[in-house]
Amino acid sequence: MSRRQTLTVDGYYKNLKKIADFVTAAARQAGMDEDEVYAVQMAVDEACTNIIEHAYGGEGRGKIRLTCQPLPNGLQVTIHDQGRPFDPAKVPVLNPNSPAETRSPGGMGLFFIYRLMDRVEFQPSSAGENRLVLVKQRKTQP
Amino acid sequence: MSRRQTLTVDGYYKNLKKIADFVTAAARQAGMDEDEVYAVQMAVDEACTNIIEHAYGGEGRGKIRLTCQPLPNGLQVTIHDQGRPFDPAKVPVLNPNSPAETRSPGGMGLFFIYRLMDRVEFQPSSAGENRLVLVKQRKTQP
Amino acid sequence: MEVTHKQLRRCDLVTVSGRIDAATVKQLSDVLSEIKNAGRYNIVLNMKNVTYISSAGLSELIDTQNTCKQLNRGELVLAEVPDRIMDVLKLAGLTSLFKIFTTETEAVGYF
Amino acid sequence: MEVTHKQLRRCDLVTVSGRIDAATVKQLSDVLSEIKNAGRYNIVLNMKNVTYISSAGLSELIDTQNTCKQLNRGELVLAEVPDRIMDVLKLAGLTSLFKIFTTETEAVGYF
Ligand SMILES: Nc1ncnc2c1ncn2[C@@H]1O[C@H](COP(=O)(O)OP(=O)(O)O)[C@@H](O)[C@H]1O
Ligand SMILES: Nc1ncnc2c1ncn2[C@@H]1O[C@H](COP(=O)(O)OP(=O)(O)O)[C@@H](O)[C@H]1O
Repeated sequence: MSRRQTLTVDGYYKNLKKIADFVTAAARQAGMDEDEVYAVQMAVDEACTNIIEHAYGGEGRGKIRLTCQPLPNGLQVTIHDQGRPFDPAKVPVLNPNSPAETRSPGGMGLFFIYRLMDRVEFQPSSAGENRLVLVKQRKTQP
Repeated sequence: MSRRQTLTVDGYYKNLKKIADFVTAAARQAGMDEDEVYAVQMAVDEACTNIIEHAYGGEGRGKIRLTCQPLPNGLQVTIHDQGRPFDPAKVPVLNPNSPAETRSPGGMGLFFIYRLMDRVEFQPSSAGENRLVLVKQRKTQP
Repeated sequence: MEVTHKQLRRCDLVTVSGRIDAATVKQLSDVLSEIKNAGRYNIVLNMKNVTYISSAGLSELIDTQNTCKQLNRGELVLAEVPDRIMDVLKLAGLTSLFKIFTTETEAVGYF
Repeated sequence: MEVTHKQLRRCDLVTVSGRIDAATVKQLSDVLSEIKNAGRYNIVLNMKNVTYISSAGLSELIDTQNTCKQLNRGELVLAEVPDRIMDVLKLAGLTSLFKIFTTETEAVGYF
């Protein structure tokens, strides 16, 4: 099992690619199959997009720090930001069974995060650093 | 320089493929480049199609014999049949500059034979075997 | 990401490749807007070489479809959608919103 | 030789591969006749994998074009014509008779 890895980037959308490469490599090292790797990449991409867009209210307002920690049976990704605290209970998550023609825009990012990961914990902080803990379990042993 | 080769087939259109493979191989052995090989193949295909269609007046009425003879600077293909003798002077050959919309059908086969080969000699025979001598010169030394 | 665009007689063909995320989606939406602004609403999006699409990309597709379908003036259809991207469309319940064709030819031939 | 046929909304796509000679041209002309007999005269012929065409094949293309263009009811266009086959079309002075498209998509999108 490989070690904990950290990446810190400035909150620009153009860094989403770097973030994706970072978590993709970590998920592969943690023995995940390509479906699981893709799921982790997508959940993290959605979460970081939300941090830039909503927590910071735009690009270039703060940093995003990611920590990848292999677990005995999966991978934990923790994402830190210093933006506005966020309580997910207050926003409606997309219902994918609602007809696509009449959906209100938005809500899709959180839907994917919850749907793709096995554990999702927003830990807002009014003083300092928000944390989002994401855990993906492996289906198969590496 | 390789040797003289002969192929005899019954006059069926389905044997055109066999004929093409035979002259293609002979043209390659004679050191021709792929443009020249294609030219030989096409001229021979048109000539044999005409033998079946016009000299024999249909399929299954007689044989076609082909002889490939390497020359110092090219390849000679001689095609023999026992059908109706044919004098090419009596038929109009296609003018490729005439507008395609208003052309009368036919005449294209002979056009390609003359255009693609360096020497074309119909040697009709009222008693026995017609011969068609086709020569293609090589542009480059093998 | 790369986006190319070709105007055909009855539809516009847009080919997008690479990642469609919050950073790159603008490039795609610029091309789609240009087409819609020209009063053209029949669009084929070839996704053959798309490696990733986030909700930002999906939102752009939904918006474009809604704009195109307004007043029955047209439609956005998808072509050559990779399995991975198809899974994402299914997950989000979006497969009924788009006609999806296996080949680009069938997609263009639909209009 | 193989011939496949797909009916699209505005045109029919015919894909032919291998040798088009006096033996095989019937297979192609059967498919083309079926389309014309169905009253459909916009045809795309994809020649990508054609290795050889003789005057028998060219005559079939000319005949089909003439039938299609009658009364302005349609047109035969060619797609993905290999260099070798293009040389033959040029030699016979036929390149002005057919619109020739680099890609199948453009050919289908022409109708
Ligand atoms: N990290 C965050 N900080 C603050 N607000 C957030 C955060 N993530 C999501 N939100 C809020 O939740 C809503 C739903 O998010 P999401 O499902 O990603 O859809 P979208 O971002 O397209 O609106 C957002 O509109 C925003 O109000
Ligand atoms: N080997 C042959 N024997 C008899 N007649 C021939 C032969 N080759 C060609 N012809 C005659 O020459 C005409 C032109 O031949 P060609 O240019 O191949 O066109 P097509 O065969 O399509 O009519 C034929 O219609 C036929 O009358």
